[in-house]
Amino acid sequence: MLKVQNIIKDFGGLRVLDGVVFQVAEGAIFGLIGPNGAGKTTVFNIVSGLLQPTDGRVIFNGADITRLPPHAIAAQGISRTFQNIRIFGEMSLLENVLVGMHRLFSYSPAAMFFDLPKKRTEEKLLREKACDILSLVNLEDKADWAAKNLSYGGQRKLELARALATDPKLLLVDEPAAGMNPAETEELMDEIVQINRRGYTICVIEHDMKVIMGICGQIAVLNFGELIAEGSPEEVKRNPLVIEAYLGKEG
Amino acid sequence: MKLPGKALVLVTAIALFATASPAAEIRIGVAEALTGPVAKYGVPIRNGFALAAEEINAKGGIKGNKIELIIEDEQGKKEEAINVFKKFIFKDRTLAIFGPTLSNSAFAADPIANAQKTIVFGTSNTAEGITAIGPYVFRNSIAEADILPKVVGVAKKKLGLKKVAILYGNDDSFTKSGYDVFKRVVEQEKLQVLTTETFAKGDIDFSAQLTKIKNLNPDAIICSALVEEAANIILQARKLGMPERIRFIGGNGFNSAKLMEIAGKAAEGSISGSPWFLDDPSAKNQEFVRTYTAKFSIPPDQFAAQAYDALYIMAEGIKAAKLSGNLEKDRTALRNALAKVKNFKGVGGLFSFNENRDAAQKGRVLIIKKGKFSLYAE
Amino acid sequence: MGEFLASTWYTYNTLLYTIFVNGMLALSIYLTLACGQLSLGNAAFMGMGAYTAAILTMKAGAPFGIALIAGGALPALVALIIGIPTLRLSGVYLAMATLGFGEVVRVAFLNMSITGGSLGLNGVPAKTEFWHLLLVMGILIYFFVKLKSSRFGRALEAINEDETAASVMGIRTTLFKVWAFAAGAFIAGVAGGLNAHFTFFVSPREYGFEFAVDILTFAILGGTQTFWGPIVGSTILTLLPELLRFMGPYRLALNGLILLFVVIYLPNGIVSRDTFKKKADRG
Amino acid sequence: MEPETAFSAIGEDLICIGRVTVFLQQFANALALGSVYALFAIGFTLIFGVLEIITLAHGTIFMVGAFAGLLAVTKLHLGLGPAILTAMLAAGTLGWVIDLVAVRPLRKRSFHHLAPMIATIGCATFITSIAQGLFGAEAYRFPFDFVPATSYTLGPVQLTLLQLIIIAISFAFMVIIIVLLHKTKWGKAVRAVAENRRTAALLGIPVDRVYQITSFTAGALGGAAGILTGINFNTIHAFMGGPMLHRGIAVVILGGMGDIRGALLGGLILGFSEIMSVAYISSDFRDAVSFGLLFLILLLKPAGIFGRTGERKV
Repeated sequence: MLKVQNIIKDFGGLRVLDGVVFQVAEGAIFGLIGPNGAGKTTVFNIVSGLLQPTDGRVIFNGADITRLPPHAIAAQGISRTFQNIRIFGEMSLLENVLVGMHRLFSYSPAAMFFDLPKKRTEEKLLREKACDILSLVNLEDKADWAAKNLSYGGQRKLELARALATDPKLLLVDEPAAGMNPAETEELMDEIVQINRRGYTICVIEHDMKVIMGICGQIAVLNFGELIAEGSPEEVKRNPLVIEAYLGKEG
Repeated sequence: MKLPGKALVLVTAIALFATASPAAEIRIGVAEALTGPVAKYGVPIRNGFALAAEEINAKGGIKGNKIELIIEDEQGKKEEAINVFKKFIFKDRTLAIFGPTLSNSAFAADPIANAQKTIVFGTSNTAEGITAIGPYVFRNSIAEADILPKVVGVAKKKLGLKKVAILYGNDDSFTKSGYDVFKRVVEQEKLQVLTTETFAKGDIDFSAQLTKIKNLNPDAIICSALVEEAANIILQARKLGMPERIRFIGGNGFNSAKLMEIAGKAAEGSISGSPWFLDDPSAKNQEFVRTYTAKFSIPPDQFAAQAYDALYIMAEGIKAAKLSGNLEKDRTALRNALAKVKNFKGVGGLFSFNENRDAAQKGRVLIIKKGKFSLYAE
Repeated sequence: MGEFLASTWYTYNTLLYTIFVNGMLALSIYLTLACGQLSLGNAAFMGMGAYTAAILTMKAGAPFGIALIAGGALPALVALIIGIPTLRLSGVYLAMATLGFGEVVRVAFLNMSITGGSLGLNGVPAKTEFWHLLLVMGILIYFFVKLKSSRFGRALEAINEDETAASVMGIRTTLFKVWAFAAGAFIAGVAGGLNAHFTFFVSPREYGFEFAVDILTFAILGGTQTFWGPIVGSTILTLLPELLRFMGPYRLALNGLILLFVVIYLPNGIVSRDTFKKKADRG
Repeated sequence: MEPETAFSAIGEDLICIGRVTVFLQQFANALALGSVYALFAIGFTLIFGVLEIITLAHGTIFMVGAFAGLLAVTKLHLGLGPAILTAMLAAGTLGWVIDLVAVRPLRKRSFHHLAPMIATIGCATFITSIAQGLFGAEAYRFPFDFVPATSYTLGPVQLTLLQLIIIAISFAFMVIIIVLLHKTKWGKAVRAVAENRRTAALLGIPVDRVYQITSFTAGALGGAAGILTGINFNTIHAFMGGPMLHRGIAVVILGGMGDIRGALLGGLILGFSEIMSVAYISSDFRDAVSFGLLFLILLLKPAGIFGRTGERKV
C-alpha cells in the first residue's frame, strides 16, 4: 500500500535520512522503530508532505505522492498524529474531530450563508459521526470541552480520533505512548489494535520496541538515518545490528 | 517641568469658555486642529481668534454683546471636523463657525454647515473650490493663484530670470495647488523649466533633488512647500554648494518667521508673496505683532494674522446685521451682511469679499533681507 | 423632547456612522487575523473602495449599491492577486508585503488623474444613510455567526491554531488564507465606499500606514477570539477621543494611557472567550 | 528636461564628467541618508530579534532622542559628543521604561502575540502627545554652527563635516554593537536569548535582565539616530518619528527581521533607492520605487535578505 523508496533527506549539509526503503502492506500494523534522533519523525513528515525529500519517492496505492502538498496527501487517504501533541486547544473536542472531517464536507459558502438544507443535513450527519468517533476513544462525554482542558492522555486520544475523522486508508501514529504510564500505554495499544480491526492500515513510530512488539506484524528499524533491519518482530529482535545499535543500549 | 502649569492654564481656559455664558453672548464656533501634526497651523489660528475676541470684548463687545468663542479640536481629520461642525450647529447652536484648518477637512465639513444655512468662515483653506461648496462658505485666506503670478512676474523682471527649476510637495493639496499655479505662470512668463522635482510630506532629506537641480544650473528655484520643508530645502541647497545667485521663490508657505529661524542666513534673498508679513511696519500690524508675541510668547505667523483679521471681519458683519434672537433667521441675516463687508482695514491691509465670498485682497511681493521680510514690490 | 432628540441625532450621527465604518474595518482585518495572518493593507483596500465607489457615483452616475459592490470587488481582486504569492508562506510575511503594497497604492492615488492626485476627490454625493450601515453591519454579523459554526469557520480557526496540523487534516490552508484576505479586502472596500459618501471627500492621505495600524488596534484591543471583539474595540476607540474632549490638548495622551492599560490588563482583548463563558456561568 | 540639453553646448567630455560628478554626489547623499536609516533600524531589529515584538514606539524614542539632544545643547550648552551621549541616555532610559511598563507585564502570560505591539502604540501616543504639550507642534533646530558648516570637497563630491560625522558614527555604532554581541559575555547571553529564550533560561541566563539591557541599547541607538537626524536635517518636532518609523519597518523587513547586518544593508538599500530613484527615475515615483522594490525583494526572498527561511518548522 505504501512504498517508501530510497528516501534521502539533508538538513543544511547534515544527512538525516540516507536511502530509507520500506513497504507497508494493506491492513497491517507496521512499526517504525529506532532510538531518539534516528529520523523516524522525518520519515512521517516526508510521507505526510510536510517536508520534501532531497531524493527518493513515496508511492501510495500505486500513485507517486512525493511532492504533493499536505492537504493533497490527506485527500489521498493518509492521516497522522504528532509526537508533540498538536490538537486545536481552543476548539472543542467535537470541533477538533469536525476539522478532521473537513474533506468529507462539500457544502458551498452560499449554502453556509443561506443556511440551505444541504448544509444543515451535512452538518447534522457529520456531527453525529464525529460523536461516534469520539466514543471510539471514550471521549464522547467531553465533546464540548475545550481541547486544551483535557488530560495529556485524553489529548493523545483526541488526536487519534481527529486523525481517524479524516477517514484515512493509512494512519501514521507518532509515538503514541510518549509520556504515558504503562497502564495508559496498554490501553492505547489496545485501541490501536481495535482501530486496525476496523480496516485501517496503521504505521506506528515508537522508540521503545517492547511497547509495540506485541501488536506489529512487521517492523523496520532506523538508526542514524539508515534502515538497519526489517522483518517480523522476532526477526528484528534477533538481528545483531539491532541489538548492538539499539536493544543493547536499552539493556 | 512646564507641563502641569501649562496644562492647568489650558484646562481653566477651556472651563472658562464652557461655563461663562450669560445671555447676550454671540456664540461662534472655532474648529481647528489643536492636536496632531496639523496643530502647528491650528494653534496659531486659535491664538489669533482668542486675541481678537479678547480685544473686542475688552472694548465692550459688539453693540454691547460679547463674543463667546467655543473652541474644539478637529485633529486635522475629516470625520472629526464633521463631528465638531455638527456639535456647533445642532448642540452649541453657534451663530457661525470658523475653520477647519485643512482644505481637506473643509471639503468634508463645509457642506454640512452650508446645508444647515450656517456661515462657515475659513481662514486657512486655500484649495480651489472651497467657496463653491455653497453660499454660506466664506474665506479670507487668499489663494496661491492670487499671489504667485505677481511674485514670479516681479522676480523675473528684477532678476532677469530665464531658466528655473521647480520643486514641490506632491502629496499635499496646498503645495500641489501652489505648483499648479506656478506651472501656469511659468508658461505665461515663458520661463524655461529645467526640471520639476517633488518631495513628500514629512521628508527631511532633499539632497537628491537639489543635487540634480544644482547640476542643471537654473537662475532660480521655484518652490511650493510649507515652511518647515521650505526652510530645510533652502538650507540644504546652500550646504550642497548651491550659489546664492540662485534664488528661491515661493508663495504663502514661505511666510513665517520659522523660515529664518530654521534656514538662518541661507534664507537671505528668498522671494515670496502674501498680503500680510511679520515685519510690515504699519502701526496696526506692529500693535498686533506686539500684543500677540506678549500673549503667546511666539511671534504670529500668517495663520494667526488671518484668523485675527477674520474675527474682526466677522464682527463687521455682525454689526451690520439685524439680529433678532431667532438663530435660523440670524444666521441668514449675518450671511447677507457678511457678504457685503468691503474695505475692512486689517493687519493684512484692505480686505473685501468678492462675489464668490473669496478674499479680494492685494498680495505683496516680499524678500528676505537681513533676517526680516521686507517689501520687494507692492 | 422631539427637537432635543433630533438635534442630538444630527449632532452625533456622523460619529455613529464612523463607529459602524470602523467596525467593518475591524471585521475586515479580523478575517485575516482569524487565520493567523497579519494584514497591514486594509487601509489601502479601504482607500481603493472609497475611490472606486466615489468615482462611480460622481463620474458615471452609478447607483449607490452598484458603486459599493464595485468598491468591494476591486480591492478583493487585487487581494487575490497579491495574496497568492505571499500567503503561501506562513508567518508575518503578509504583514510585510502589505506594508509595501499600501505604499504603492498611496503613490498610485497620488499620481492618477482620475483620483484627483493629491487634491483628492471632493463633492462626493451624500448617499450613505444610516440604514445602509445597519444593513451592511447586519449582514456582516449574520455572516460571521454562520461562519463560526460552519466548515469554513472551523478551517480558519484550525489554521490559526496550528497551520501544519490543519494542512494534515486536508485543509487547503493557502486557499483559505487567500480567500479570507480577499474577503477582508472586500469588506474594507465597502466600508471605504460608505465612508466616502458621508464625508464627501476622498484623499490619498487618509489611507496610509497609520490608519492601517489603527485598524489593527481596533481588532487587537477588542480581542480576536470572537468577531464581537473587533466590533467592541473599534467602537471604544472611535468614541474615546470624543469622550476625552474635556482633556483639551492632552486628550491623546490619556487615549494612549487607556490603550496601554487595557492591553496590559486584558491582553486577550476586551472581549475574549472567557467573557462569554463567565456570562454563561452567571446565567 | 534631460541634462543633455543643459550641457549640449559644452561638449561630450564634459557631459560625461558632469554625469559622473552628479552620480558621486548622489552616492554620497545616499550613503548619509542610508546610514541614518540603518542606525534607526538596528535598534528596531534588535528588539524584534531578542524580545520578539514589533515596537511601534521606536519612532517616539527617536523623537525623544532628538529633543533630549536639543535641550542638552540649548539649556546645558553641551558639545556634540556629550549631547549625543545625553540623547542616547535619555532615549535608552525611555526604551527601558517602555519595556518595564508596557512589554514586561505582557511577557509572562499567554496572550495575543500582537498585544505588546499595541501596548507600544499606547506608549507612543502618550509620549508624542506629551511632547506636543511641552514643545508645541512646530519645528525646532539646533543652534547655527553647532557643528561647523565645513564642507569637504573630495574630488567632485561635496560632503559636509556633519555628513561625515553621521556616516562615521552610524558605522561605528553598528560595528560596536556587532562586536559586543559576538565578543562579550552579555552579547552571547543576548544572542542565546534571541535564539531560544527557554533554553537560555535553563542555561541560567538572566533572561529578564537581557531584555532590559536590549531595550536600553535599542533605545539608545534610536536616540542617537534622533539627535543626528535633528542636527543634520534641522526639523525636530513631536511628530518626526512617524515617517522614520515607517521607513525603519521597511528597512528591517528588507534586511530580515531581527538581523543586524540586515538592518545595516536594508538601511543602505533604502537610502540608495530613495536617492537614486529621484536622481535617475523621477521624484514623483520615489516612494513607489522604494516600496515596490521592497515588495519585489519580499516576493523573491520572503524572509528578507538575511532572514532565515529554512524548512517549515514541524
